[in-house]
Amino acid sequence: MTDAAALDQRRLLADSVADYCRRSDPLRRARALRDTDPGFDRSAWQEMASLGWLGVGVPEAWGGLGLTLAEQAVVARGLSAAVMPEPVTAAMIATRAIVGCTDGALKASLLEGIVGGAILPALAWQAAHGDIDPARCAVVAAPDPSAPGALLLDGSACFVVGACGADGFVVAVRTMDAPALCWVPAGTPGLSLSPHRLADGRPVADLRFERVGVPSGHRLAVGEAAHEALAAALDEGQFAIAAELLGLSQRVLDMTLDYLRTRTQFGRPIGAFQALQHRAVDLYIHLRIGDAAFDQALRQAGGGDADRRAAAASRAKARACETARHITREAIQMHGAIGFTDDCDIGLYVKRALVLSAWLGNARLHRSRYAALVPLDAAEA
Amino acid sequence: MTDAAALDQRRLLADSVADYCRRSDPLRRARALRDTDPGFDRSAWQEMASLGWLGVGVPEAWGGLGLTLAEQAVVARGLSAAVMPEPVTAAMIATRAIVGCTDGALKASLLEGIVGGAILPALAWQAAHGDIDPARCAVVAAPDPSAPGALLLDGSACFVVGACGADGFVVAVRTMDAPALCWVPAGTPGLSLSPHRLADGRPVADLRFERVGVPSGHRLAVGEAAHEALAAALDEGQFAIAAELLGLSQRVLDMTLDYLRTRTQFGRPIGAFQALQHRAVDLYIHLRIGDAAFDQALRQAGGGDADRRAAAASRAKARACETARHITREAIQMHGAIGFTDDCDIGLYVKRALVLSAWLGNARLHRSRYAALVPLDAAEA
Amino acid sequence: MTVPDPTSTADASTDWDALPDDVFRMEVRQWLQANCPEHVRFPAGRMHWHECRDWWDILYRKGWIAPAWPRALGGMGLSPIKQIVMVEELERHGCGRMPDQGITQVGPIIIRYGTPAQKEWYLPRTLSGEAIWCQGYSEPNAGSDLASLQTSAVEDGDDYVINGSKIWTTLGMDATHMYVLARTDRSVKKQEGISFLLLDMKAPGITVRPIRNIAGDDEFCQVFFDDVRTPKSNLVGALNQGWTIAKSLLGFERLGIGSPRRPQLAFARLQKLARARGLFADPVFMDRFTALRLDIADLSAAYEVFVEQVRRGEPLGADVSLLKIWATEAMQRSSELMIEAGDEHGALGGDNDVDGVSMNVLAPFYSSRPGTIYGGSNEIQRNILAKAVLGLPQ
Amino acid sequence: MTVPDPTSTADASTDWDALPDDVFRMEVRQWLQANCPEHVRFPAGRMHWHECRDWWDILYRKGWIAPAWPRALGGMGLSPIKQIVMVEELERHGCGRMPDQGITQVGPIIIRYGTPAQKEWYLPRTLSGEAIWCQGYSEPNAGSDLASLQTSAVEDGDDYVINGSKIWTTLGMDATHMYVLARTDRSVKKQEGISFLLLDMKAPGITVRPIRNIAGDDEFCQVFFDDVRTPKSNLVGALNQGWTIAKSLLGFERLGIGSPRRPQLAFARLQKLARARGLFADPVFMDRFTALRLDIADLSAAYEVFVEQVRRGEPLGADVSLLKIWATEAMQRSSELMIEAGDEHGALGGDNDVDGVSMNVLAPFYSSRPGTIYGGSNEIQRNILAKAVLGLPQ
Repeated sequence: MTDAAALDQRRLLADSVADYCRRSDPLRRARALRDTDPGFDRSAWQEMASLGWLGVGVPEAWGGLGLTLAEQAVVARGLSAAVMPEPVTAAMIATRAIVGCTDGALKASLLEGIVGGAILPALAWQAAHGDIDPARCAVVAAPDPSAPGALLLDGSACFVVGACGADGFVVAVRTMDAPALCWVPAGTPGLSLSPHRLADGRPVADLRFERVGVPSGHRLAVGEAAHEALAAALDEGQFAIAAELLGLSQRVLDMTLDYLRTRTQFGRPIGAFQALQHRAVDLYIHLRIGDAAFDQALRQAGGGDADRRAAAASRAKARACETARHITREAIQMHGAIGFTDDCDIGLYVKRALVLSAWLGNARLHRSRYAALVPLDAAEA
Repeated sequence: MTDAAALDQRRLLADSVADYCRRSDPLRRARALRDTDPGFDRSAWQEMASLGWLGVGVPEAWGGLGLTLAEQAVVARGLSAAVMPEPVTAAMIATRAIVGCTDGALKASLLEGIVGGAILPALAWQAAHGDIDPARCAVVAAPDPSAPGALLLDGSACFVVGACGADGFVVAVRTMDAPALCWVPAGTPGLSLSPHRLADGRPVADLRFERVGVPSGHRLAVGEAAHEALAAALDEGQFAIAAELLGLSQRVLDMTLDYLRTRTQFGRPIGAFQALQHRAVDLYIHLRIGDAAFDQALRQAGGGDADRRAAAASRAKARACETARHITREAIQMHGAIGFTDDCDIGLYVKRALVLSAWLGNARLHRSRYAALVPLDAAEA
Repeated sequence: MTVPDPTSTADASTDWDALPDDVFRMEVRQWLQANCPEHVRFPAGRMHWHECRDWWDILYRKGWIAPAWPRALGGMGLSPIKQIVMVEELERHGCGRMPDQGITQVGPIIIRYGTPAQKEWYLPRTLSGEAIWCQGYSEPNAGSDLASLQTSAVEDGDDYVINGSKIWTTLGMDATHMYVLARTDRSVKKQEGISFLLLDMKAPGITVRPIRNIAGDDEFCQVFFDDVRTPKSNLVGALNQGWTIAKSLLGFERLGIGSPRRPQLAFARLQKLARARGLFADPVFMDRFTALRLDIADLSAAYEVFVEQVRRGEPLGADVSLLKIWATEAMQRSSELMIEAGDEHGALGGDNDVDGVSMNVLAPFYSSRPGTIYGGSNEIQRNILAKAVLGLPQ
Repeated sequence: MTVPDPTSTADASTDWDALPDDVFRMEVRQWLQANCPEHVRFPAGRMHWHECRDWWDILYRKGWIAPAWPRALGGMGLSPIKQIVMVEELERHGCGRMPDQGITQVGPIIIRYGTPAQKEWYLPRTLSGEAIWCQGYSEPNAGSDLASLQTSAVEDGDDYVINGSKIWTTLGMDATHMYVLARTDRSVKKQEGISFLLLDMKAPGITVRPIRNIAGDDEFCQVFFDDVRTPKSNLVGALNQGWTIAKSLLGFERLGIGSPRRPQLAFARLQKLARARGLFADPVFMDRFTALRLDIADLSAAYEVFVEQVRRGEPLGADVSLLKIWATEAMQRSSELMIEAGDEHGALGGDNDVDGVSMNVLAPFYSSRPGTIYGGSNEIQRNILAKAVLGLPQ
């Protein structure tokens, strides 16, 4: 695809997302679905499937659109700008892990189901809060003595976003000699969920595995392939989350600028007060820097070098977190007392930003990962 | 002395300093003496001696005023507000070390000479930049085989403020079994100075000792007494430097507020622009917080507990550095192009703040020392 | 000296103000330890009336419900500095704030400006908790610019008829009465046409709508007036004198809003998190943590400077606002460091298990927001300081 | 393709603009490596004329002294994007900035607005370095508010007679000529009575006083005019059109001021210090260092967005100012971290030995100051962005 064609493609996709957001009233739905389980609407999910969004990054061979991370980011960004409640990014991450797995019957049927909306997957992998190293995981897979080729899983995975309502889990496990990715359908005996409520009212869960049986056909990848599929899914997930953060930041800035232009105090619109003007300019600059950093990092992530991709993902996530933090905090302050009410939409975005910033590593963690991955060289200096 | 009497005393002292500054044109002198050696004027020094300032903290038994650290801080603060070129704080630190030493003939004669202005002392103790632990020093004292009871010093001391023009040095040394403080007159064979130019145009020097002979009578203190005299001198020095930083910060803020009130752009005084107003308010708040923290830390430093004194000194220095940094940087910006010229007095203060902030440990170092010294307890929480 | 049995029933005639400060402080401290119910200590937010009426009754029976009121009117008659001691001890013990605006706000106003009939009727009921007050100052279109308020009170026979709406009415749902600023003259400059009225919340035409805040709590209300009548005898002070009356309260009470106690509590939560997560061994965390620790310690030092000023009997100037700015912003920084230090815990709502300790990592984030907005936003405070303290041109 | 021998004497007729961008870039890079004298690389500040005239001559003989001028007038005739490539390569190689305002500022103005006689006389001399120009815009009482300038030019016979003073005249002591904004009509709105004049610095009545800056350098001058005469033939454009002419330059040249190169150089010094002092093992330093590193990397990304815009042939909007704000403030943060990381080295002036490496720890502190003040202070830039980009009310 040429650059221009790619840009057209993205514009089309962004329009389609914006159009859907306009007619589906996502803010009202986000409010209505807060503090419920699974916190989203399966019929909306089905609509998103029919719009192709659940298979944006899935190769055409498996029924997807076969597009790149850039297009997935466009979808994530657009939906986030409307606080869409459906767990598109969480499913995208799990889907990306499956795409990276060894070809086979299970992979094909899962991807077909995912793209069509019938199967909603989530990724269970994290050993502990504050640790995003894909090489560490707290689920151990041992051979099932009663079923040749099958495994028994024991252990736990924390902070599984999209777990409530998922039809199955891509689970990162350690076998005796290598990492592996397995498919564990929801409801498998021995698998239990401890749900928690996220700040934005959506659910997240810790998973506990006690002698959970995995038939041999449910092993998606083993060894280096499993590691790379997981690492790629997490890095691309960081990009998608960064895109969400930037999308909501832009919307919050727009809302705040509107408020500054219209809210009157002391006989003038408050946006005429220079102290607020200068602070608003700083928010705008942060957004522009964030967008530019994201686009450049996205280009750097291509090319197949895993360290380079990881560094680029960390760069994008670190910056997007800072951008969103700065913009959402100032948005509350600039909206004044109104901004502190639940009626004001700002709060939905603020809480969403809190969740997205902590998910898959916060800014501090990603800056430190970036420093560890990218040697200082003359080119940068 | 009652509280009220102490306050009167300090007010009197502050007035006497302010009066001297008014009539001695210190800013002009500071400019004239920049980049010269020793960078100050011995006749002004003599005047300060006659005003009693060189013996503020020296007990009356030795000819001093017998006042407290609070009064020394008043002098330091007042002189710093006028960028007075004479090394009063450096001499005060060395003097304080001598005061803490074991009584004896040398101590008495040194203090008499110091208070009267005849002897200008400096303290040489620091082993390395960025290290303010009084227990480490890089001068080793060994018995002089040719003179019983005498020592030979070898090693170095860095960043000796006031070294150029000093009549002698209080030198922290390590003997075989204990620390000690010795008196080494300027010009003693084997002692050499490598001068450097400070940012504010005053000199500082690294000292090198090569078989420098110290007769037995020049040992000022040994063992715990030497350690405590040095530690107390450094802690009190940090207070004096903090007082200097606050004194100059206040003056710089006053100059900046005056400029904001009078400089006109776009038909209005620039101080009428809200963005600058809010920033000016922040400077004012920093100064008030800095002053309050200093006064409280000063009260905490009394009572004889060395750790408590060290923690209080670190608290005062860390805050004063931040206050001065914030105020001096903004002062340049608010003065615009004028603030960047050498003709503008702001620059003298900016450079002085750079020197004082780095001398005896910068803000980061002192925060970290504070954290190490003060356990977290319920009272603070 | 003999410390009186702290559990004894108070004698209303005790002259607490006559005690030396330190003795008084220990007296209060011991009595609180013995008498304050656990359930009112360290609440997450403002307490509703039903959550604290037992504590109100205990204080009322002790004669300690109104530290600032004259003894002749049922208060403790404390000097400003003893009032500060009292507040400090209540905060130290973690006593939550009750719906106390009758005691702290409208009571003193009635004492100063009220008619004999108003005093006789309202003051005893306010002390006993029979009358619970809420404040009707802010309006949807008059936030920081309070003097532009639009709610009107029009004379009609023996009544004023009130129309309009008030917002950010703290605990309005709990109140039996409201004190209101309403516009009684539109023909004059905006501050000059405002009057101070008392209202019964049961009067026909009043609608109270709770406002849910970002943390999910209902601390505030919007109150709508649709031809609400209040007798002319409920006018406090002279007609159109309301602005002066409302502003007359801004004395040393402004110290409370800049007290280091709330940042200290936020910082204590941060410590708890750090302990649970083993962060005291993390140099980067410690760097930020210690900077914040000193920010709060140095705030305390500045607070003490103003307390000393009160102790010397000097009035507080506009400069006291610096405490509020520093305190509220330090609290927000503390909440941000808590989020960073919490990793994924910083994404969770409500109480959660943090490495074995139950904590609400985001609570300080939410509870530190109103401080920079209410009570004169920090922007307004900076305007005031620029003008009144720094003398910058307008 | 064959890369031409970079040491060959240039043929003025070479159409550099016709080369593909990458080829042109490599051509420039190689030629600089072969021809640029070491003494003009990475200077501490702006170079004086006597420090760089050899380098000027080399570029002049190569035909590369004026990248933006038309080839017919002795320039390279480069498109905007190739000019950016040229600047990037000069910066990459560390080539210091020469007294180039004749080339970048007044030259293009004469080309666009000048009379045939002005073009014929001034342009060749400007290229050759015979005429070295300085700018006379700012005045002591018209800093950010340039349009309020007071220097007057009054017609008298065939001359204008100029009185007043200009300040912040970069390298005014080196200049042979000056281009001046002067007030020629006091009866109209302030922008409308200003004309653009050329001056010979040798004219009687001119006094040049160097201004020492805070770092101890003499980059700037104040220039005083006492009945200075310049012939009417030195008026550029129409009378009272000066403001429009001066503003006409603000095109894609504004990119340069927001280039990431200067913060990168400051950051490189910080790295050098960190290496000398072993700070890469210090987690607290690394935390601050990496944040800054990403601030500068992300600035580069934003810079590229604007370069792309130029590449597409689109004009730059007011939003380009965001680069300048971010770049200059990142540079200041970098200089502050350098001071912190330097410990006592941060108190020393000039070059000093830092753990075996010779460094001037404070140089970035000084050199990062003017960036936020000159070229429209960052306050002015924020005003412009608020109005022109965010559309906030005035």
